[in-house]
Amino acid sequence: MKVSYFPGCTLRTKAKQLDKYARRAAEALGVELEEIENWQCCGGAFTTSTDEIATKLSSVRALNEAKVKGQPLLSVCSACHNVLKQTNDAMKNNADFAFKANNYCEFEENYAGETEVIHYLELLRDKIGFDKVKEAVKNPLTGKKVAAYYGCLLLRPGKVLQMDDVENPTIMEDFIRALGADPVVYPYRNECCGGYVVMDDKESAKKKSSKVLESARLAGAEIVLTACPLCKYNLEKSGMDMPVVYLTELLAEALGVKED
Amino acid sequence: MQRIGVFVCWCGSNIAGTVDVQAVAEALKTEPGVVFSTNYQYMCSQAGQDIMKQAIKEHNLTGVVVCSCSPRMHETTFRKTAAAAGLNPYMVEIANIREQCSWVHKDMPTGTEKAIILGKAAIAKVNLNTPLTPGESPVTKRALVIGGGIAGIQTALDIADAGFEVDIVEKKPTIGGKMAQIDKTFPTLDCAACILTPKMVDVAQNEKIRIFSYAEVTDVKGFVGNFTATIKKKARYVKEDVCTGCGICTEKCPQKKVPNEFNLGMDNRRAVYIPFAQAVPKVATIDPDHCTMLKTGKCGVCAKVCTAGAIDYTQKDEFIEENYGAIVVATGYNPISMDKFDEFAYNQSKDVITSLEYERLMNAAGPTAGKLLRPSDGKHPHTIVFVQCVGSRCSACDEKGKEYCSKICCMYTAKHAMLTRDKYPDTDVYVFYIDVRTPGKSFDEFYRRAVEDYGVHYIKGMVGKVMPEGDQLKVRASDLLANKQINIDADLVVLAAAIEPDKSARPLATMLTASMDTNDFFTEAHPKLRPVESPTAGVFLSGACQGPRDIPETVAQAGAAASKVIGLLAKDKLTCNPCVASSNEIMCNGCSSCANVCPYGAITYVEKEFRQPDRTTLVRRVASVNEAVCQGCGCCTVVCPSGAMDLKGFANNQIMSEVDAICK
Amino acid sequence: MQIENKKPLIVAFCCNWCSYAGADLAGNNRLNYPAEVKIIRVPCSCRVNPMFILRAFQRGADGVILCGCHPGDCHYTSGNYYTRRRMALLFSMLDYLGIERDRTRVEWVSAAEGAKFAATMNDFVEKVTALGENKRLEDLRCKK
Amino acid sequence: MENKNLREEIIRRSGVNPLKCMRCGKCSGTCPAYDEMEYHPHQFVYMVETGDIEPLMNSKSLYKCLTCFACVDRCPRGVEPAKLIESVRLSVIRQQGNNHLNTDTIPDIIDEEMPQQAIVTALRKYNK
Repeated sequence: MKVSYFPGCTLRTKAKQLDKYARRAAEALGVELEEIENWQCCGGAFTTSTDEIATKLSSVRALNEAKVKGQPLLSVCSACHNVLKQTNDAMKNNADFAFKANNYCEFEENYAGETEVIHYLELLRDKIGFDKVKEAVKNPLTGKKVAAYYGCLLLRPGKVLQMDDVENPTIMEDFIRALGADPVVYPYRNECCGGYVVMDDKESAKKKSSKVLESARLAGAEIVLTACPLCKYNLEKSGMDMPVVYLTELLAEALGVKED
Repeated sequence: MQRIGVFVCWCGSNIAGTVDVQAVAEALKTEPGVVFSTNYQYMCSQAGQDIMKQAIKEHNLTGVVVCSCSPRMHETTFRKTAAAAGLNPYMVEIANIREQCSWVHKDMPTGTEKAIILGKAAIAKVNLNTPLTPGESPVTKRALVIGGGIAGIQTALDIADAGFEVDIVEKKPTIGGKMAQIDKTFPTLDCAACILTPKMVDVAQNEKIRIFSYAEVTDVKGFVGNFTATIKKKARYVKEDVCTGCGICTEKCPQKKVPNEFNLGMDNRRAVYIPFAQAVPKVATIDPDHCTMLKTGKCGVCAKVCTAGAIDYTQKDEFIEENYGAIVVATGYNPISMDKFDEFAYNQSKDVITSLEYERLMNAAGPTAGKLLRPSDGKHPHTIVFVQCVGSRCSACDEKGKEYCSKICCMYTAKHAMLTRDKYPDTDVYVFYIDVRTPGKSFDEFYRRAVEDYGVHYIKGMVGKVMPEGDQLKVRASDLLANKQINIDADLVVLAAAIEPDKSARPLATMLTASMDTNDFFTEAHPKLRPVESPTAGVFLSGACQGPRDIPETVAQAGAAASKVIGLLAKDKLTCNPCVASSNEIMCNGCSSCANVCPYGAITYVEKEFRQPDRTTLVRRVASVNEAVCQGCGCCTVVCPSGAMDLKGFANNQIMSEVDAICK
Repeated sequence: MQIENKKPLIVAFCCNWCSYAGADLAGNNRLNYPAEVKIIRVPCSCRVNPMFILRAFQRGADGVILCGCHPGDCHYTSGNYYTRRRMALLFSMLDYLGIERDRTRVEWVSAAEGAKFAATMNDFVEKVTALGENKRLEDLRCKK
Repeated sequence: MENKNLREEIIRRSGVNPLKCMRCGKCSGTCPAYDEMEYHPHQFVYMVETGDIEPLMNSKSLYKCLTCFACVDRCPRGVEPAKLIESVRLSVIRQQGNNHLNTDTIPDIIDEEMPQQAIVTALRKYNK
C-alpha cells in the first residue's frame, strides 16, 4: 500500500522522532509513505473565516498532489491533519472558497475535495486494521498503563474531522490495546492543552496542561500518548511528573523497530 | 350554460389587506356563466352565508364560486350553505385567495391580479361541474386501539363505555406503557401506579375490550368504517389462557442475567418473566433471545415447575385478521438515545442517568426498592445535578437531538428535585435550566415550591461537560446570571433526555397512509380545530404519538379521540366521497389498465350487452367502479388509453379548463 | 412585443393531502413566494395526466411544477410512485422536444413543509425566469 | 451606522448566525479558557448580535480563545461561537499596527523545545 505523506514543519525540526518512528512503523507494516514534493507548512491552524484564501493554499496544493497520484493523504501531526481535513472539507462544500482557491492554484483540473485525508491512527485502524497491527507486535507492552491524549485537533470539529465519537472516542484506546498495553480512560483526554496560547500566556497553557496530566494521573496512567508536538510541549512544560510520548514512538517500540 | 354566483370574501383584512376585493368581484362579473358577483366582509359568518343563500334563490344560481380561504378550511361550510338553499353542494368551488394569495404576496396589484386569475379558474371549473350524490357505506362497529399506554387505555375505556367493542394491540407483554414506569405524577404528586393500575384492571375486566398484548399490527387495509387489520400475536411460549400468573416460573428460571427493560436495564430479570407485579394480562412471557430451552433445547425448568401446564415451547407467531370501523393510534414516545451526548458522560459513568432511570430509582418497585442509591456503588448520593434540555431544542445537526421542546421535562425535573429534597434533606440538588417552561394548571406554583419550600438550587445556564473522576462526577457549567463558570462535584447526574415518537410509528403511518411531520409525530387533520383526528378518515390520534404531552393532556386527548370514534361508530352508514372514478362504458375497451393501478381493488369487470348500430347486440367486457371502495385518487384516469375513465369532481375537462383559465 | 419584462407563468399542480396543505401552511406562516405561481388542486399527484402539462405549455405556461406527498407517504398508498415514473418519461420526452429541463419539476412537499413549499417555488420561478419565455410548445393560435 | 457595518462584516466573515443562539450558555459552560476571559463565549455571541462590538475588540479575551472548538461541537444550536471570536479578532489584527504578537519578542518567548507549530499557529492567530 502506498499513501501520500505530509510530514509538516515541526516533524522536520523539533519533532523528528514523531516522523522517524512513523516512517519505520509504516515500513514494518508494509505501507510506503510517499512524501509530497515541495510541501509547505500548513500554517498550524485553519482560519475559520470565510474570506481567508491564501493561508490555505499550501494545503490545497498538497491535497491536489495526492489526488493526482490517486492516493490518500496521510499526516501524523494533529495540527497538519486538522488543517488538511478542514481545508479539504471547504474545497468540497464551500463553492465560493473552492472557486477562488482553484483560480489561484491553476491546477490542470479543478480540485474539489476528492482526496481522502487520513491521520496515522486512521491508517492503522481503517487501512491496515488494528488486528493486523496486533499480529505485527513483537514486544507487547503488557501491563503498561497508557493514557491516550486526543486534545482538540484530532477530534474537532467533529462534523468535519469524523475520526471518532467526539465526546467518547475509542481509536487511541483501541490502538493502545493493539500494542498489548492497558488503555486508561480519563475525562480530560479531549480537553485542550492550551495550544498556541502558550506564546501569549504561558500560565494559561500551564494551567490547562497540568489539569490534563493530573486527570490522567488520577486515573492511574503511567505514560501519556499524543500525536501532536504542541500538546507534547505544553504537557511537558506543565511541570507534572508524567512522561509524554508520541504514539508512533510507542508503536515503533512495540513493533521492535525503535532502535537502529 | 350554468348560472354562477361569485362571492368574494374579505376575511376582515386578511384578504382585503392585499387584494382589492371590490375589483375582483367586478372583474369576475363578466366571466362566462357568471350572473351575480358580490363581496362581503366574512363570507363564512351567518350573515355571509345568508347572502349566499339569498343569491342562490333570487338568481336561480346553478353554481357557486367562493373566493376565500383554503377549501381545507371552509369548503364544507359553503357546501352546506348551498345545500340549505337547495343547490347541489358539489356545485360549489373555492378559489383560495387567502393562504395562496393574500398571505403570501405583499402588494395590492399583484395580489388582486392573481386573485382574479384564481377566481377565473374556479369559474371555469364550475362551468363544467355536475351535481354529485354521495353514496353510502356500512360501518363496522368496532374500534382498534394501537398502543396500550395511558392514552390507549383511556381511549379504549371510553369507547367501550359507549357500548362499542375495542381491541387494544400492545407490543409489550403488558399494557401500562411509560406511565407504569413512572413513580409520582406532577403537579399533585400522586403515585402513578395507584391511579394507573385500577384503569388497567378495568380494561382487563371490561367485556367489551380485548387485549392483544405482545402483539403488533402488521397490515391495515380498507377505509373509514371498513378497515381490516392483520395482527401478529408474537409467540410468548406461554398459553395465555392457562397461565395463572403465579410467577413460580419467573423465580425458578436458571437464566438470571437478562437486563430488565422495565427498570431500564438497571437490574436483571429471568428469561421467563412478568414485567411487573400489576401487569395486565398477568401472564408470563418467555424471552426467546435468552431462554436456554429455546436456544439449545436443554433446560425446561419452567415447564417442570408450572403447575398449570401453561408453558409451550412449540408456540409460533400467530396472525389474525380483524375488522374495524375506526383506528386509534396511541403509540407513545421514548426518550432519545444519549449516545450522541457523551459530553455528559452517559456512556462513561453509571452514575449519569436519564430522568426515566431516575424515576425507577425513586420507585418502591424499582431496582433499589425505592432507596435513592447510585447505580455504580450503591451509595447514597449527596449532590445531584439535573441537566435540562438534553437533546431538546437542539438544531445543531439532525441525528443528534430534536429541534422541538419536549415539554414535560421542566415539570418532571422539578418533581424529581422536590421529591429528592423531601425524602433526603441532606442532599444538595442543582437544576441547570435554559428556561423553565411551566404553562399548565398549578405548574408554575409547583416549580416555585421546589425552589422556595424545598431549596432546590435552580441555576440559569447549561452544563458543558461532565467528567467522571474517581467516584465523583465533575460538572463544569455556566451560571449565566452570575456570569461565572462553576464546577460542582456531583455524586449523580440526571439528564432530562428529549423524547421522540416510538420507532413503530413510522411503519404504522405508512400502513395507515396517515401523515407525519418531519419528527415522525403524527399530524392532525387541523392543528387547532381537529386536533385528535388524522387527515386520513377513520384514523384518530391519542397521546404522545402526536407530540410531546403530559399525562393530563394525554388523558384529555384520549377521551377526545374516543368521542370522535364513538361519533363515527354510532352511525349506521357513512356518506362516501362522491368524487370517485367512473367509467364511460361506451368508450371502455376492457383493457384492465385501470384495475392494475387501483390501490383499493375498486375496479372490477363486467360483461355487458351493447346494442350495435345494426341492431345486433354485442357482449363486451367493461370496467365497473365500486363507489364505496374507490377513494378518488384518480390514478386510473391517467392510465386509461381510451379516455373512458374519469374522476367526478376532478374531471379531465374540468382540470383542463382550469389550466386554460390560468394560462389565458 | 415586450419580452424582457414579461413575468413567467407557472402552473403548479398540488395534491390535496400533502402539497396543497403545505402551500396552505406556507400561507399560514406568511412565507412569500412569487405570484406567478398558480396552484391547481388535484386529489393526488397521480391524477395529473401528462396531457394537462402539455396543455399548459401549449397555452403559454413557462413552467409547470407538480407537487405530491413524499414517496411512501401517499394518502392513496402508491399514487406518487406512478407520478414519479410517469413524469420521468414525460420530462425526457419534453427534453427531446427541446423544452428545457428546468421548466418542469416534480417535488415532494409534505403538509408540514410550508417552508419547503415556499423555497421550492422561489427557486423554481427563479430558474424559469432565467430561461425566459417558453415559445417551443406555445400554440400561437391560442393567443388572443 | 459604522457599527452596523462592522457587525455585518463580522457575521459574514464568520459564517455564523448569532440569531440561532437560544442563550443556554453551554459554550461558556464548556470553555476551558473561561477564567482568563473577560468576555465569555456566550457574551461574544450576544454582543455581536446586539452590535456591541467595541468592548470585544478591545478585550484581551480575543487572544485567550484556544480555538479548541469545544463550544462549536457542543452548541445545541450550531452557533459556533469560536468562529465568531475569530472573526472579531480578525477585525482587530487586520488593522494597521494591531498585531498582537510583537515579533521582536518571539526569541524571548521561545525555548529550545518549543515546536515550530506553536510559532506559526500563534502568528496566524495573533498577527496579520
